[in-house]
Amino acid sequence: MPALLTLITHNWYDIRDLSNLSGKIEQLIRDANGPGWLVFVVSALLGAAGIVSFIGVAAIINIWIERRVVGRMQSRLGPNRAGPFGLLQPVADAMKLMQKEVLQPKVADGLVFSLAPIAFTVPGILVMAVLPWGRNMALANVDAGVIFILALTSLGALAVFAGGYGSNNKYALFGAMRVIAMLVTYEIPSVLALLGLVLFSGTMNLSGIVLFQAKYWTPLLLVQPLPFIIYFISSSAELNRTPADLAEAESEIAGGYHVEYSGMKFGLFYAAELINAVSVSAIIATVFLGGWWFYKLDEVVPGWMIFIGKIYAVYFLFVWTRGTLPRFRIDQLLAFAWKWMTPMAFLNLVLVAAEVLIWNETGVSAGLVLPLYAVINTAFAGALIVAWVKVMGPKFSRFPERLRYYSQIDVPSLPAVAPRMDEGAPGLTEGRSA
Amino acid sequence: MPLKSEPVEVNIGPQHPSTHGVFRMVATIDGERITDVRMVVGYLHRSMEKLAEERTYTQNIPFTDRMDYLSAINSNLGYCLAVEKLAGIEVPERATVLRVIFSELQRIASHCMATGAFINDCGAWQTPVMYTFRDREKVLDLIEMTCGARITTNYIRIGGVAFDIPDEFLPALDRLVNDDLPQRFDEYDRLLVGNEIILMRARDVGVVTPELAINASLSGPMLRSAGIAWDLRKADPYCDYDTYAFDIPVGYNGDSYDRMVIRIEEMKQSLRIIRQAVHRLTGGPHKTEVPLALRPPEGEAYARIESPKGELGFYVVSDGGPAPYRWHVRAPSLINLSVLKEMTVGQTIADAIVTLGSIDINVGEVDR
Amino acid sequence: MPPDLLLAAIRLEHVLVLGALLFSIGILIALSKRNAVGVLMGVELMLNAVNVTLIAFARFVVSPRPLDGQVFAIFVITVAAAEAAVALALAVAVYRHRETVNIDEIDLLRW
Amino acid sequence: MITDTGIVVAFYVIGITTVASALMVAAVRDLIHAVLFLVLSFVGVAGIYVVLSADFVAVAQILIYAGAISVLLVFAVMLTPAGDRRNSETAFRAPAAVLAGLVLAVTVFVIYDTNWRIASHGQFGATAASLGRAFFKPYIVPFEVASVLLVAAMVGAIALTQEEGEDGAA
Repeated sequence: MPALLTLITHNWYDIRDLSNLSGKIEQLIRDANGPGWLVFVVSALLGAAGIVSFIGVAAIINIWIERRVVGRMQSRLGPNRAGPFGLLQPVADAMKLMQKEVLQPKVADGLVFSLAPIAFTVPGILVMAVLPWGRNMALANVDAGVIFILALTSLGALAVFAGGYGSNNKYALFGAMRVIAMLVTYEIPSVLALLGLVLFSGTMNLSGIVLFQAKYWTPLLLVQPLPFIIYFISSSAELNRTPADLAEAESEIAGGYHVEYSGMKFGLFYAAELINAVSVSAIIATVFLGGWWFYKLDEVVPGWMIFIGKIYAVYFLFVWTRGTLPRFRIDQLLAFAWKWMTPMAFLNLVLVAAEVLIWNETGVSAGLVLPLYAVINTAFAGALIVAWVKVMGPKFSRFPERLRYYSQIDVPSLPAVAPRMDEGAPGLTEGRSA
Repeated sequence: MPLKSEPVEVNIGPQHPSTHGVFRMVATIDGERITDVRMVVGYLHRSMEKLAEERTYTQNIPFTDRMDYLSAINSNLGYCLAVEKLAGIEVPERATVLRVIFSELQRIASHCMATGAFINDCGAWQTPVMYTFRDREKVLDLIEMTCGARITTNYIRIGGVAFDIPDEFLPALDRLVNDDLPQRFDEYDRLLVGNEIILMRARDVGVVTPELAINASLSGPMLRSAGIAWDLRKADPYCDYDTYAFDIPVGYNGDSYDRMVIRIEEMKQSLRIIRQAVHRLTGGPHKTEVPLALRPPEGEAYARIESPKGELGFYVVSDGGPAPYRWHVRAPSLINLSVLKEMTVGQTIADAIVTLGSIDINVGEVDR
Repeated sequence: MPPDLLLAAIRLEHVLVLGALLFSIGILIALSKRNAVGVLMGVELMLNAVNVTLIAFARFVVSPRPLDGQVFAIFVITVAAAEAAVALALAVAVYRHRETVNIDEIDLLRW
Repeated sequence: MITDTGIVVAFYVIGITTVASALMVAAVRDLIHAVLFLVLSFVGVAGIYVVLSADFVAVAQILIYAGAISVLLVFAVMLTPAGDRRNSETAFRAPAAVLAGLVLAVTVFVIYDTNWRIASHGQFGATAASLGRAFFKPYIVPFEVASVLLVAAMVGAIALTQEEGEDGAA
C-alpha cells in the first residue's frame, strides 16, 4: 500500500508518456514478486481502459463537435441549449435514446439483427490499440500494423452488411449491398495508398512509420500527397460519410442499413460511426501527419496530446467534406474508385518504388532527397489529377451551355374555339338546382 | 445471357425523407434500376374544390393559401384574378404593383426552397437547404412585416391586396433586393452551379424532351428546361407584366440540372422585376372595396398565372349566387408530376429521387 | 493421463488435432452441401485447417529454416484467394446459364 | 510447448470457438448465417496464429479471409435468388459425415503416433521483415508464380462473369 501511494504521489505529474506510469506499475508488481501473467494482464487492462475511455469521451465529444461545426457551416448555431455551449447535448441525446423502445421487426433475423451494432463497434476500437500514442505508448506494437488496420477497417463493413441483411427490409438490403460493393471497391485504393507509405518508410510497424517521420523531420503528407488524397477519399467511402454515404443515403433509401434500428441499437450504430471516423482520423494522423511527433514540440508537450490534436485536425476535414458535398450515385462512386483512384495509386506506387530505389542506391543525404521528392511527388500528383480529369473526366452529352434568355416570346395563335354555351349546352342554373 | 434477377417493388413514400410530403411512388426495380413506376397521390386530399362550392368567394382565398403553401401569394393572385375577371372588378394601380412585388418575392422564396430541397435530394447533408432557407427567411420577414403571416398569407384579396405596406417595408426591401440577395445568388452560383458532383448527379438525369413536355402539358421550369420559351408573364400577361423588362431563362437539355439553374436564374430575374416595380409605386388606394358576399354575374372565367411551379390556372364558374358553382384548379405540380414515369424508368433509385426533387412538386397542390 | 493430454500447455499435438477437426468439418461441409457457395465454404475451411497445421509445424518442429511454414501458409492464403475468386465466378456463370447453383442439378458437363 | 497460462487459456477459448463456429457453418439453415459463422471461424483461426506467434500470417488471414473472401461469398450468395439461400444438404450427408469422421480418426491417430521432433525452445523472429526476406530470396520463384496465378485468376474471373456480347457495361 505505501508503495502504491508513492507511485501515485511521485508520478502523477509524469503525463508525458503514459507508458512510464504503466512501467512503474509493472516494476511494482515484479518487486512484489507477483506472477508474470499479472504484469501482462495489468498492463493490458491499463491500456484498454485508457483507449476505451478515450473512445467513449471522443464519441460523445464528437457528436457535439460535428453538430456545432456543421451548424456553423450551415449558418446556424447548432446545439446550444443543454449545458454551457450545448455541451451536454450528446448526453441528453444518449439519455433519450436509452429511454426509447428497442423495436425489432417480426421478420428480422434476430441474432444477426442484434449482433450487428456490436460487431460494428469493435473494429474501430481495436484500431486504436495498435496506434502509437507516444514514443513508447502503443498498447500492441504489431509488426504488420498497417495490414492490421486495413484488415480491421474492412471488418466493419461486414457488420453493416449483417445489420442490413438482418433487418429483412428492402431499403436495408439496398444499404447492405451498397456497403459490400463499396468495400470491395475501395479496399484496393486504400491498400495501395498505404503500401506506398510502407515502401517509403520501409516498415509496416506504425511506431516505425512515426519514428521515420520524426527522424527525417518530414510528415509523410509532404512527400506523399497523392496517397493522402486517395486514402482520405477511400476511407470516407468506407466510413459511409458524405459524399459517399450511400449505405445510409437518408434522402434515397431512408437510412439504409439502419432503417429498422431504434433506441440504443441505433445509438450504437451512430456512436460506432463516430468512433470509426476517429479511428480513421487517427490512422491518417499517424501515417501521414507523424502521429505523436511534431518537430520539437513533442519534447515539451505530451506526445498523446499532439496526437489527439492531429486526430481532430483530420476529423475536421471529414466534417468539412460532410458539410459541403452532395452524394455520389453508387455507379459513379464505384467507377471513381476503379477508373481513377486504383490506376493513380498504382502509378504512384511505381514512382515511390523508383524513388526509394534511387535513394537506397545512391545514398544521398535525406536533407537533399526529401525536399526533392516532395516537389516531384506534388508535381506528379497534380499532373496526374489534371491528366485524369482531361482524359477520364465526366463527359456530359451536352455540357452546360449557358442558358438562353428570351425577353420576348412568340405566342402561337390558337385556332378559335367556338364557345360551348352557344351550342346549346345545358344551362348552368339548371345543373345547380338539380 | 444476362444475370437473372427478381424484380422488387419498393414503396418510396408516403413516408420517405425525399418525397416532399406524402407522395407515394411504387417503383419496380431490378437491382438499382427502375423498370416501372406507379404514382399514388391523394394522401393529402382535402377536398378543397368541393368545399369551395359552399363558401363565398372571399372565404375561398384561404384555401388557395393551403394549396401550394410555399407560394401562397401566387395562388391567392391566380384565384383573385379569376374572380375579378368573372365579376369585372378593376384593381387600383398601386395594388397591381404591390401584387407584382409580392408575387415575385414569393417566387424567390419558393425557388429558394425548391433549390435547397433539390440539392438535399442530391444528398448534400442539409447545408444547401440551410443556405436557401436563410434567404427564404428574409423574404418571409418582409411578407410578415406587411400582412402578419409568413406562410399562409391570405394577402391578396379580390380587388386588391389586404394591407398596404408599412413604412419600414421599402427600406428593408431595398436592402434585401440590392444588397443581400444578389450576393446570395452569386454564392449559389459558386456553390451549386459549377459543382462537379451536382453536375454528375443531375446532368442528363430526368430528361424531358420538348415533345414530351408539350404533349404532357408541362409548364414552368419543367417546360423551359426542355428548351421551350414559355412564360405566362410574357405569353399571357397579367398584372402589367408585359411592361416590365425581364428575361426568361431557357435551358437546352431538359434535365434536372437545367431546372435547378433555371430556378436560380429566375430568382435573379425576379429581383429585376422588383427593382422596377418599386419605382412604380404610386399613391392611391391599395384595393377596391368589394362586397363581402360578392355575387358575380352568371358565367365562367379562367385566369392563369405563372406560379413558381408552372401554369397555375383557376377556372371559376358562377351561377349568380354568393358561392362559386364550380371551382377548378389547374395545379402545375400535379401536371408536371404526370411525366415522372417517363423521366425515371431506366434510371436508378438515386436518380429517381433527384428527378422528383427537380420537378419541385408540392403535395398540397397535387392533392388539394 | 498421458502428459500430452494435459490442458496446462499447448503441445504440437493439440494444435494438430484442432487442424484435423477443422479439416474434417470442412470435408463434411464440402461433400454434403447442396449450394455451390456452401461447398466453397467447406473448401475454404479445409485450406484454413491446413494452414493451422503449417503454422503449428513452423512454431514447434525442429527445422533448418523455421520460417518455411509461415511462408507456405501465405502461399496457401494466396492460392485460396485466387481459388475463391474463380470458384465464385464459376458459380455466377453457372447460375447465369442454368439458373441454379444447386450442385446436384448441375449435372451436365457443359452449359 | 507453450506453458504460459494466459496463452494456454486463450488457445483453448479460441480453438473451441473456432471449431464450434465451423460446426455451425454445417448446421445453420440460412446461407448468410453460414457465411457469418465462417467469418467467425476465420477470425478464430487468426487468433490461433497469434497464439502460435505468427502475427503476420494472422493479419493476412483477417485481411484476406475475413475481409475479402467472406465478402465475395456474401456477394455470390446475394447474387443467387432467395430460394437458393437455404443451406440444405444433398443425399450425401451421411456418407460425408462418415468420411469426415474417418479422416478425423486417422489423422488424430497419426498425430499421436508420430514421434515429432519438437524444438526445445522453438522461438524465432518471424517478423514481417524476415518473412519479406524469405519471399524475395529463397522463395522468389514461387512468389512470382503466385502473382502470375493471381493475375490469371483475376482474368479468369472477369472472363467468366462477363456478359456475352457486350463489354460488361451495366
